[in-house]
Amino acid sequence: MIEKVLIANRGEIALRVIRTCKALGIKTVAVYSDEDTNSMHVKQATEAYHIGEAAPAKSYLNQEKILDVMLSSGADAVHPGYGFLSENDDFARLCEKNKITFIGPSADSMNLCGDKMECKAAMLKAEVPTVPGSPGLVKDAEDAAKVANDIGYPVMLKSVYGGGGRGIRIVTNDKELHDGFETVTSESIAAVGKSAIIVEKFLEKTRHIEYQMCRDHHGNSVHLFERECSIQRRNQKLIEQTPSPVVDDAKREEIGEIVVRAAEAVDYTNLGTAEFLRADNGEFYFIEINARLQVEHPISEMVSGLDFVKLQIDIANGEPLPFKQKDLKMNGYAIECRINAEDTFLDFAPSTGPVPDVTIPSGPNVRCDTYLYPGCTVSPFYDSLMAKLCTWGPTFDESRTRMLTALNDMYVEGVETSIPLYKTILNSEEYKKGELSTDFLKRYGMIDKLTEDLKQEKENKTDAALAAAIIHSEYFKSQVQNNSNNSANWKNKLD
Amino acid sequence: MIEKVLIANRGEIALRVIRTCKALGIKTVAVYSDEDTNSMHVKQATEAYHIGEAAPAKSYLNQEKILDVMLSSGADAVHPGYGFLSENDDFARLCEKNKITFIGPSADSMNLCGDKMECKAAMLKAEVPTVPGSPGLVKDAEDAAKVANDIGYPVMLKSVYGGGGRGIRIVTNDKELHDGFETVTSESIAAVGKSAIIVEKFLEKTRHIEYQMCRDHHGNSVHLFERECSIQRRNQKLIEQTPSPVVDDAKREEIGEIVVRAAEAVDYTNLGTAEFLRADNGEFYFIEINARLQVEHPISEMVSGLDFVKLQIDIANGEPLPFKQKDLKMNGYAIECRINAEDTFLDFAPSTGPVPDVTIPSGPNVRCDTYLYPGCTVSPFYDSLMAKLCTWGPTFDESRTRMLTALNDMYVEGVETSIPLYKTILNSEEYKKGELSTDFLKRYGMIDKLTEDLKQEKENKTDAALAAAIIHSEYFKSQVQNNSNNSANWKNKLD
Amino acid sequence: MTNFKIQEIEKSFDGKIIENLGDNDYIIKINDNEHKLKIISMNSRGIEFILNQQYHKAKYLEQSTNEMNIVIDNVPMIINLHTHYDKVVYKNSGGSSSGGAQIALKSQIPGKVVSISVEHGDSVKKGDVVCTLESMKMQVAVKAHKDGVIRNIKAKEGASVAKGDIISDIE
Amino acid sequence: MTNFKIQEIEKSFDGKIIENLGDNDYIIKINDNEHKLKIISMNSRGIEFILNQQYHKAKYLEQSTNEMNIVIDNVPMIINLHTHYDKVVYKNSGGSSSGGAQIALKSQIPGKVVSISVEHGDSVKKGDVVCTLESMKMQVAVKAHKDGVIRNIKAKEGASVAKGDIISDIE
Repeated sequence: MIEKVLIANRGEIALRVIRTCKALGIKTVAVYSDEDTNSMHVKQATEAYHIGEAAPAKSYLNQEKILDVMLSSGADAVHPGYGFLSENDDFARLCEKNKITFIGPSADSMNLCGDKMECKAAMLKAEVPTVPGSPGLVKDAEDAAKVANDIGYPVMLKSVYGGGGRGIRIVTNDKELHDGFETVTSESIAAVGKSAIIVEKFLEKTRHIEYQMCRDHHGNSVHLFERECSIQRRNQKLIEQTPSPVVDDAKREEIGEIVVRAAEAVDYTNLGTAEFLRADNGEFYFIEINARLQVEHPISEMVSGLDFVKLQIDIANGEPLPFKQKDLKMNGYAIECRINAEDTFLDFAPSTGPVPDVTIPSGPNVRCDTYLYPGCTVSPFYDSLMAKLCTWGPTFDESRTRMLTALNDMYVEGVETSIPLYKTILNSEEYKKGELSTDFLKRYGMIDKLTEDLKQEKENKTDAALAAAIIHSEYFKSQVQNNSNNSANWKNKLD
Repeated sequence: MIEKVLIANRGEIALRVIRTCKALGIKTVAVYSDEDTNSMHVKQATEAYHIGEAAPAKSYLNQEKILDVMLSSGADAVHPGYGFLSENDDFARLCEKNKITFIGPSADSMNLCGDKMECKAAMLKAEVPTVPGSPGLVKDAEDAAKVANDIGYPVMLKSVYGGGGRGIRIVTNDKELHDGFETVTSESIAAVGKSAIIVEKFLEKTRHIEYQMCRDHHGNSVHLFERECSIQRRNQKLIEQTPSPVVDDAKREEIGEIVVRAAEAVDYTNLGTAEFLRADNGEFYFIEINARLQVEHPISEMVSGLDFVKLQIDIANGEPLPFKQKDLKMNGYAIECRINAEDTFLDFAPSTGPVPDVTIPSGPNVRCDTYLYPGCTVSPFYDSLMAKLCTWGPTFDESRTRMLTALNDMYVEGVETSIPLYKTILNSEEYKKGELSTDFLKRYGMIDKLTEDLKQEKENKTDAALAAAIIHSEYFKSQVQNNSNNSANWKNKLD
Repeated sequence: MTNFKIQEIEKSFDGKIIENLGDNDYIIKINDNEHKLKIISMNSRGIEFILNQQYHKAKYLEQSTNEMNIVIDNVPMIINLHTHYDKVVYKNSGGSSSGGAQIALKSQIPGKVVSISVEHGDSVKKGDVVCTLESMKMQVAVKAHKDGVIRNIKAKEGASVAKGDIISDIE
Repeated sequence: MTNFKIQEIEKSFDGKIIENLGDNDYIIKINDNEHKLKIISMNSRGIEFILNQQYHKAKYLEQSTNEMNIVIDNVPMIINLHTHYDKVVYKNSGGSSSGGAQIALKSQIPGKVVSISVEHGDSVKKGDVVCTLESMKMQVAVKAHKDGVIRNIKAKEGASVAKGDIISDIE
């Protein structure tokens, strides 16, 4: 039985894991870089160990150092979160060798999932439909161009070590392909130190729909329903929801059965995600397995009533799943908005720095997983996800309006955020009607709509802003004069 | 259709109503007393109107003033919350007369529910079992003593205008009865300006179990399951949970049918609560109807997935209930702890004053409804409930351990709170086993256990406290010397 | 070297910083044990630190020369301290002030005086109700803290009292 | 009387307090309209107030003599102000500073310089990639803000740049 979990991660996901461990009476060990001394996960864990410099390679990716802490702290298990070492089969193997339970799939299964080509082969064998593309790695840009011309542009260049939108480029002709090949290679090397590229047909007006899958060590497999994650920028998810507006009960069951086959095909254990593209004609194509807990897992928790981190720990302890597929029922509608530190108008460029003040929304059916607190810092060394804002409702529209209320309540001082964009999206007719696709932002001109909305918002706030300015300027005038009753009057108001 | 709701209340319940209205796109009008200028409900509402001095009679109970605001703000409905005017049928009638929708039962039904004797008569007619006692009001202490001697001590003296534990005394002999009669009379007069007393058999080792009931204007009635609220002090609820450990599906249905009869017997519309005592032999006795939204409604929301304020508004709009009894299913386990500003060791005496700092727990399956924020004040003019901390889990034990985690995370600086007591209760074997009764605290010596727990907690924190003290004293030493490198070093740490 | 005593804990402790390792790391010594301490942040109102790999947060609420009122990880504690230079004998301070505490009956809550149950010269027993206050819509009895005779009734019906105000003396 | 202009809004406004009603209540006038204003709390960093029965919260972030950077109800706004004593003509300040802004290409984000795509003397068109930065594990292109010729490349591969640092001039 797991009694002490080291969390090999930082930010909101480290906090997420700590919360469940606390509720289960399991001790937690945090690790932190120089940059994170003041971070919440250090404060919330039972113990905290410093592991190195800010750069991930020197800390959160430093397997030897993390192993040292596992051994010296007496942790009997490790939770990798997402990103960093979560899909590194060498690390999973290192844990296995040291008799430390890795909370996730086996190293072999992870290796198979991570090798996009071998994984695709296993899926074909299990009759899981996949996207047309190169039969394996492409040697170089020339080779990639040949495949691209065979299956027809547009195609996607994908580093098999990428993920989360990094190491991916869509190209529409030979010239773009050559440029893209370079970028993908260098991004992949920057992120994980290596690169290997495959080519796949790029389907237009697709939806990104993924299934949560779950399998124990006794061969019991279930799916925990789908999530639609079509609202993206630069191939990275922004807004997720469950259920998908285009998946009904019959479809859910049909694809769910494929998902269970996929989990079995790679002997997957623990929780994972099978990602699909849904073409505009309704066909589903498997794209990959994310062999870890997903960023957007909270919305599935909301509609299933399950604690996924608890489920992961139970499976890692060798317990059989406490339910069968038929026991599981989706309840209501949930939406997640990823609150990123980025400037929508600068092509979503990162925005970093100190956050002197922050307001976290709360209330019934609102959940905000975040590492933010007043006085914290958004670091340029790690990714831009500051908070995951989730809402639930018995109807889609109730979860949507609750999200709008929560977005209005949320405030992060000091950095640019994606909050204004989400308000525009959630208010749009296209979003309300569920007309989603991975090119949603461009297709429906969301950035222009955002510009208009911001202008309107400023106009609505004109009187209030002027009132604040008038009081402020009169206040400073009275401070300068400093000789009237008026001044004394103001002084009473100072804290 | 309701478009603008005036909330004739303050504190957490005003915020609770505002949240749902926001999510539904309904405008809100807050009212506030001098004492509440800086309160959250003023800040969260669409509009806010000052209505008078701090004393409730001069503001939140001032019907004429509130009516003025309803008319001048153009509110088309009023939500009374709980307490204050929520069960005042004169106010409900005033709203009806002015064509403002009162979100609650009709004035006539409320009058019937509020008249404990007439209500009891209606219940007897509807074959709803009630507690033995005086057939009507008792004239004076003599009369009360006669009834008490008939049905046998101990008996309960109850003001028919009381509620929420006020205006109630349990007496075990004629002398106590005479003293108690005085106290109940004066408390009732202090609270609502009038008093009238009934006598009821006091049942020992009882559980307080109540049912949420719900009835629309088309005669559709359902119950929304039970809550057990046995953990009390001074006859006021401290901890509530649902489901009750002694109510199984069959019992739930059996009593549920009685509850529906009770709602029909008084022609109740909107949401309300039918309160029962459960004797140690398993018998249920109806005690009263609370003709309003209950403090502890969030735990029922958690297990039903319904938003009760939305349901209230829908019913007030004349909509039929969107479900039948058979569509409703309880999901999981929920607990509420009422975080009161009170000193457990001073016989739960109120503790008031400024709150410079506060930490509100959050996270999956944790909900905290509160008016607290750093820098707020707990006023002596209003009641001691500062926050309602609720947790949910798929099992009872998961909701219990989540509550313990949340209680550990919560911090309210400046006032004494009931938090330490709740930790002791939730950790006790009796609570874990569900051995509840309204005399739980005394029966199982919880105050003594709390004393021990607090001592143990201090011992556990000794090293950390000393470390903080050492650093602090060295820091001030270095400040005084103010000439060493050490001092410069400290200065870097100052903000 | 400073000597510390924590209220309600039966031991006394010697404590000091024995080494500054730089980068906000220190070694401190409490009685015979050394501990690693890393300061995360600090100002005059509080400190956050990691002690032996465990995070702690303390708030400094009030302090006098030899008493500190702190909240450590949400647990309030009172620490008495003095340096070894002045060999003061601790007095066992049960009440909050000097001898007068034994005579004066103080209100432990703020509230409005609803009724006074005694008169000057009445004999009362410990626990007898002396007066009744109203606060937060509740009636709360102020009870005699000892046997004795009522003198100098300060409370007045209808008036407000603050926490710590004297209701009457009991001699 | 002070004259105000809000960035991105095409109007200018006159505003002043016309009456102090006491108890933190005021009457203010914006252009021709009077408004009731109640101050709930105020200090040099911000204000909470009720304007015509609606609560608002403003933070004062930065201010100079004639520009205020405020956040009103979570909406950031920049307000230019001057009194009627000095009749200054507003300059339409599109960029953040004076004439130099038209030449200097500045980084709009902090990051590490991964590669520089141009050399001194190269001709570029508006939108051409000048250099690539890495931040938060992403590669972000810094693009030419105008057509012109590259001069004075300040960025160095492998070095870090702050937001607002000059990458190069484009003349």
